[in-house]
Amino acid sequence: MTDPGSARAGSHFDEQNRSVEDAEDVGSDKDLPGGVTEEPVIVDVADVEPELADPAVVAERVAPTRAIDTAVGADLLEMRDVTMRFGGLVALDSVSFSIRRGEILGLIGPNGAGKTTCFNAMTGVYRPSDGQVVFDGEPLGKLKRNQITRRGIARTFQNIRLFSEMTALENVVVGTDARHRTSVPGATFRTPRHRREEHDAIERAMALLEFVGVGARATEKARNLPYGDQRRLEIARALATEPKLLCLDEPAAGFNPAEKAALMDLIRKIRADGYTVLLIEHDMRLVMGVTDRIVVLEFGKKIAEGQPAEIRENPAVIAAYLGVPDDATA
Amino acid sequence: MHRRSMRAALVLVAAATLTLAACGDKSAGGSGSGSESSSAATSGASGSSSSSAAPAGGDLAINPLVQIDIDGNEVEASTGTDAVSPAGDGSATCDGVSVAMAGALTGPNAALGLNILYGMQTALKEHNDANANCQVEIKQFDTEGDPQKATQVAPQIVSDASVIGLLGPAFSGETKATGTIFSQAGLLSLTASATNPDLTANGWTNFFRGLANDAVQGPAVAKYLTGSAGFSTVCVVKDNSDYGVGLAETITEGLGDAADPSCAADVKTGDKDFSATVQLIAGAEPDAIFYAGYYAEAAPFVAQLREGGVEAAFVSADGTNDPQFVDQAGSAAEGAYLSCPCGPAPEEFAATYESEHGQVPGVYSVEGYDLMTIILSGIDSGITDRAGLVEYVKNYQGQGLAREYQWDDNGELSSSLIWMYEVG
Amino acid sequence: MSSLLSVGALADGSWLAVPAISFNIEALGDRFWSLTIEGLAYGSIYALVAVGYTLVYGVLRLINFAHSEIFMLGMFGQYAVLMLLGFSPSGNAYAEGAVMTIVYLGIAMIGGMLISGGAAVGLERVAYRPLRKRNAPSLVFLITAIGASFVIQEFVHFVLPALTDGELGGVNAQQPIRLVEQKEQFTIFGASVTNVTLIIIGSALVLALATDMFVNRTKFGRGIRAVAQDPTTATLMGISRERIIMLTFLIGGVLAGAAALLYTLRVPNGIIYSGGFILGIKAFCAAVLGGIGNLRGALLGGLILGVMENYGQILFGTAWRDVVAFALLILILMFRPTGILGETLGRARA
Amino acid sequence: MSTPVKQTSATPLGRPHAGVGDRFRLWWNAQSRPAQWAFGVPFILFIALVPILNIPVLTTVGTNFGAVMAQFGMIALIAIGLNVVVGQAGLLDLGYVGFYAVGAYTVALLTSPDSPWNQTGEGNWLSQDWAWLAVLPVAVCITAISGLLLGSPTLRLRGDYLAIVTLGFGEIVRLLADNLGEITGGGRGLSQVAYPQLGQTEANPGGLFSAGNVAGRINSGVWWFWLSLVLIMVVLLFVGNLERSRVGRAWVAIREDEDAAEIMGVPTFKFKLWAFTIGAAIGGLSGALYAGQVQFVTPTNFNVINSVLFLCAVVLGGQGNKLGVILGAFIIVYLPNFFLGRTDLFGIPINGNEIANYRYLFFGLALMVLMIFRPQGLLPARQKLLTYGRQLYVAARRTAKRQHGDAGTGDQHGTTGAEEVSR
Amino acid sequence: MPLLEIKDMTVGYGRIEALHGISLSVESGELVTLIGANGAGKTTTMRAISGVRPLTRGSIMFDGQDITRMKAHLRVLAGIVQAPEGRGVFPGMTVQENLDMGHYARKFANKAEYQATLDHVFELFPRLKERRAQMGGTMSGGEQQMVAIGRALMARPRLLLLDEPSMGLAPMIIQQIFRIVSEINATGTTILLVEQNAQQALSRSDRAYILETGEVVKSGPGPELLADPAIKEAYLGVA
Repeated sequence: MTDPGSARAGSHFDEQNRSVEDAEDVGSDKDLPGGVTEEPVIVDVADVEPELADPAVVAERVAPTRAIDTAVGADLLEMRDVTMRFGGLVALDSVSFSIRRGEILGLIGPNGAGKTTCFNAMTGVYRPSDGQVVFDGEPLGKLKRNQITRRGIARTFQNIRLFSEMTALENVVVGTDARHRTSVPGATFRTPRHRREEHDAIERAMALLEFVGVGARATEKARNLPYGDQRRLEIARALATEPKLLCLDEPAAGFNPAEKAALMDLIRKIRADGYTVLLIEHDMRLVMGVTDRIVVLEFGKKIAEGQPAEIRENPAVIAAYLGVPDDATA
Repeated sequence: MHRRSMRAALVLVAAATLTLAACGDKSAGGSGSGSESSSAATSGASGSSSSSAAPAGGDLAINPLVQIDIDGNEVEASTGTDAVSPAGDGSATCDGVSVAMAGALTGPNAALGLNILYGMQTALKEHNDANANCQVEIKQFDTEGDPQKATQVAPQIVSDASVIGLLGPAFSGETKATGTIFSQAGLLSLTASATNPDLTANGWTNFFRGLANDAVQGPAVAKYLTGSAGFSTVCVVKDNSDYGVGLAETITEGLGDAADPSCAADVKTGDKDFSATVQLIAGAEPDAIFYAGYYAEAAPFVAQLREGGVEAAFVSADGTNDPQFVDQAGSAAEGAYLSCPCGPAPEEFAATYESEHGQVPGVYSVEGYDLMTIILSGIDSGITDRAGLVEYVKNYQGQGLAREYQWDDNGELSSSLIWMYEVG
Repeated sequence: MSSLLSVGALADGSWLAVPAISFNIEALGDRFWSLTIEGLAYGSIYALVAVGYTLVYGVLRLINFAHSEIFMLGMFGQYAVLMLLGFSPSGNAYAEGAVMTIVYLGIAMIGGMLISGGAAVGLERVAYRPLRKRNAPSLVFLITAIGASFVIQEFVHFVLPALTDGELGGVNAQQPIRLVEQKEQFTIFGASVTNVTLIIIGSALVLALATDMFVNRTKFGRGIRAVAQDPTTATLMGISRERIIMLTFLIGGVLAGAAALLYTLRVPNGIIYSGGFILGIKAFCAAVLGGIGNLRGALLGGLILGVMENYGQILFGTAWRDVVAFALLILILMFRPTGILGETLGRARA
Repeated sequence: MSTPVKQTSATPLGRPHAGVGDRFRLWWNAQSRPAQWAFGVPFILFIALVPILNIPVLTTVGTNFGAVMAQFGMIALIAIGLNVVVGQAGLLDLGYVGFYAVGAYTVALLTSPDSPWNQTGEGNWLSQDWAWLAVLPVAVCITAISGLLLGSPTLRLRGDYLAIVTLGFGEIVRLLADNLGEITGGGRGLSQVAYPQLGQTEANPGGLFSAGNVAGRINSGVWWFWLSLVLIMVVLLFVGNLERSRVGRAWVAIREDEDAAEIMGVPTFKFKLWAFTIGAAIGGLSGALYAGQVQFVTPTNFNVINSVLFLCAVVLGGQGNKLGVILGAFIIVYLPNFFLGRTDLFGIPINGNEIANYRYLFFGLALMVLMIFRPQGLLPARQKLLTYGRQLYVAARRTAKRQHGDAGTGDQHGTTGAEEVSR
Repeated sequence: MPLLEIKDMTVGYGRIEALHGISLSVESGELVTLIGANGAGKTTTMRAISGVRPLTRGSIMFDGQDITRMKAHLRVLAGIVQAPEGRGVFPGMTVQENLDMGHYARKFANKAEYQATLDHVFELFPRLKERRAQMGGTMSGGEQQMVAIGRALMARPRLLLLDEPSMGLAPMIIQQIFRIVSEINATGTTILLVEQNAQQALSRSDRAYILETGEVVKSGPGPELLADPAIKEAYLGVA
């Protein structure tokens, strides 16, 4: 059984191959016959950069270096009546909410409620059919996806989409590249700026890997990393773009409780470092435990917004998301 | 379940095939113009170079018609009976001398190269059989007709100390690319088929052409067409090869006003469908069509011309002068005029050639034989070095099977004559 | 109008000679209908071959680069059948009467279809199935297809003559066996319509309709579409993907075989080992033009390509025919990045 | 749209052996720069000397080995350029020969006396002595521009559509060369193209690079090979610099997952265009070499088959691996020449020309077999994408060594997230 | 003997294991639910049962027959039919064609049997009858889900696998779908259901398995699990 879309290694035959179910097959080309599978290599980070042994140094390096205009608590991103239609299907129906700087906002709702669509609208994957996404005071409008990332929105993917043939470190460095300016001429002739940026990139990338806890696997190919490390690596890669807003799409999917707890710590640590976080998650314990506020979507509409405690009690949310016994509506 | 139906279909077809095959051989019915009486195949360029399939197109063959000079006037053909024999007097002595042959021996252009090579081998056999003390060797070098490959082959030829003369290269393109190499090495480069006129204008003192070039063939044929044949409008069609482009240019120039520019057309080597060109020509209603190119395109072209209702005479040159042309075009080839700087093969030579190589002589086989004979006679005269051989050829004068050979200062034949053949 | 290409005047001191291409619009106008009919005939051959590319692409996302060789084998197949029937190669057309001619043509076509269909299925088995088992990336499929293309061509070039005592294959084109002599039947708008054109367009139309019906109406056709649209779900419905793939190759091959006969009617001298290559590329262009993976797109693309390049070669000169074809392809893809009809056979989901 | 994804942290199934190549790579990476030079320079010197060492069996019989190596040098350049496009950026280009043609024709048009645009000779600005060298950068620039022109409208297309459009472009270039006869000479080609004028002597009036230089073992082919070797090294240096930079990482990211790359802030279109342009420029460079060496260009040398062969060189050698594609180029060029004119092989008498006839049959079979058993090519890609990554690789190797020394701690993968996060 | 019995099933994607040896069984006539978070391995389980994913270890028995190595399309003939996650409606086919895909592998004895089956499906989903000629791709999520289930029923399954039928549907439609699922089960079709909507699923199923990170962590009768506080907290978000 071959899914054509799983042919990643030389994927000249691109996106249209990739269908929803193929996402599950990301790893299926791993064991090409004759392919050399590399030995897992553990790098002692302290061996490469001794100062990274100190968590404070790590946190400092990871922290965003740019000044952020918005004051803590002010609106960083605003969804203004965003509607999204695909053919006849209305995926988002006039959704409005805002994310405030410095908070962890949870976005929840049943599968297919429009959370990911919402995400895609924010990161420029889709353009809203109606309404506006305003980020840091500016509407995203017709910005390209890479420009939006440079404006300061970064995301992870529900189905891990790492650059699987690159090492963990290289993956993160691709993220840092978003902030760098050398292009082909600089790189070809190794100008001083290029060297400086490369130095910075590696330094920061190592710190980021250490920060999310994948430092020891820096030189291993992303596809060879254990699942949990891949998830954390995605977060590191997104953080590498120095976002003002970090969007996490179901980062705990497939985690066991211990891993979930560690992830909660990590999310808090990220916020403490100066980032704003938007979290889409199914796991209620995690969402309730880590978020400051929660927005609930259902069937493309916002049905509730508030603090975790309020949401937990909200009857509409209970009905829609947590499910009601048959007799309740019958 | 489709497997079963497929099997059924197979059985059905097999049965049908058997039944129909039993009905016996079909014969080609007369199409339009009935084929005329047979004529003996004694033509120079006659014979199949590769296929042993049944002779086609009725009994059509390419027969020599007339020999003409650059003005299109008829010239008495030399009889060829007094031709110099490669055997010499049988008393030659030499040692470790070899002659190189460079041309396409593999690939799509191999047929031409092999014609020359086989002609050379026929001459060599006669020589070596007669001269026990002078066993000359032919060294084959395959250029595939590709200029870059030729530049790789040429140094190999030059650096082989035993090679004192070269017959080739076969095509004009590769000759252009390698001319300097041979000229610098002072190695005799005697071509039996490269007809681009520019080749002798490079100041190479080692280069000799064993046949008339396109600058002769073009005007000669053109004058013949407007003169003896009496055509007043001619459409010149050319392919995109070096050869076709060059030939078309000289023909058009020679035809002067007779060349109708409105139906001058280009085709590509490899094309098999010429309907647009046929329509263009049908609209122009010319007396004749001159095609500058090779038989692989000429055959379908002439067939489609006839089907398209164009009855004008079809004229082409040495590239088309191949039995394959007649085989593939069938009755449509009938009456076509084919010029060639190559001479017809005398019967005796043709018989020897066929017995040795399993096929009748093709275009330039005779030239291969004649030119090899010249080199061998040089070797027999005691020449063992390259410079000597160049000098020998420069001063050579003698009769060959095809014509008399004598060269001017540029390396062109002193008297360049063209043969006209007719398919009939 | 006189010279199709003229060099811009090399004025004194100006070193840059600029080529100017002139248009022969007059000729296009004069012969518009005959060009259209001729183009349609040619286009229907492209269309039939294009179906093979498009179906395989729709189901496997694979450019079957060797499909042109399948077509070429079809030409030899029908030729061999004619020889078995007792015809010997000749430049002249056989006069057998209309009924018998049609019978012979039918048998020859079936012969070509069998050879091509069989070769296509064999190719799939030998070359592609092992790769699918190994989950190879698409470029690997492409390179394998190129390798297979070389092998088939060289087989006909060198091995086949040895096997058939020089009757088939080799460096030269086969001497034609011509069953139909081209004759004008009637005229439309002053354009003559020949029997060959009629046979080509007629057969192609029947085959195209039959294929369209097969894919859109029958159970097997539904299977093909299902695998193209969603292979995983198709498997869950109890469809054997392997069998569908085989069927797809078979249909493509069979149509290529039919196209091979039609092509040799039109171009009797085209039966040569290298004779499939350019036509294959054109047919692939046609498939992409219509929207690769889309059956009707391939048919439409073939016709458009045939007609447009026929106009183009009159407009700009015969030497520009292929340039017109490729330029048209590039232009259309600029404005419709997935071809004229898009990829409906394939996964049309967002 | 929600899809469950791969399951939780699992232990890698066993630990396979690292191949010889990987061991070599690890070892190589661990060497200091001077040590690398100490090994590398003699090796390159050896390669450079191969055509004049006259190694039995290796040296071709029917063709001149030096000239074959010269062609290898050109195709190797092509392969490196195409590797940037196909191997690194993952853009399938079936019309790469078009760029080769543009490069060759630029040189020919500007320096051949047959061309109406000839700039050499009396009263023109190109001096005969420097013509080739002066035109070389022009050819590279023009080819780069042609890459840009082709790329900017077409790179929005994806996958197969890009493939067929590039194929069309390659054919259009060849057909233009063929049809614009007044300028390009059409099928007659352009002859007497300029070449580097160096080392003219009495015996060698054309200089070292003239086709006429066939005296001795060091003939013009060898000189051209050396020249292309130098150019290959320069190009490798630049391409290597690019690979180990933001640009190379962007290419690999685009190849792996274009959308993810875009979302990570990679201007994908811009970098795809760069890949195309750089690839084109390298192809043009090779074309300029070709024009200079053969001194004669005709359209037939630039047909689709050659495009396909170039692609084969890349895939055969191992796309994404620079040394691999050079090896692929060697195989593509060398094998057809190997049998030509050979009458015996290891003492066994053979008819080389007869075998050479079947070269494409064998070539096709070899391609099919290789793709089935080694789809990643002879030398699979192991790109390094970081400029200052060396210390890391060294550190990794140190730890790896330590691990091997102490088997007990070797199996610490699959540690839980909690442990690692808290470390 | 259970209709479906899975023993120690391990499924991996390359080097990463998705299921670490799960065992479960479904008795004839039962409605069994598999509950788990995203990424817990539910869909992988379903795919393995349908034969789309090969097992690296373990076995699957169906109706006493070992089908571990049986090809996917033969399992459909044996009676295992799935309405896949994300519905898998063929977008370029009409509703009728989609339904007909359901009995692709299976032959009906006669036209009447086919008609009866079709009528049964239309009875369950009257809406599909109205929309027979509509293209699958243009339908709403709920309608697509109906097509998916109806299509599976056309194969007359002995074991119906439903993968997240409630995904992305409005509550009212979810209710409707679940009601129909119960109805189908009531007419004698054994059902293995995968759900995230634990409340609905557990309350309707005979038994349930809780799947976490590729392992079965708990199992028992549906209502019993619904009352389990740990389950409540983890899957219902209610402490």
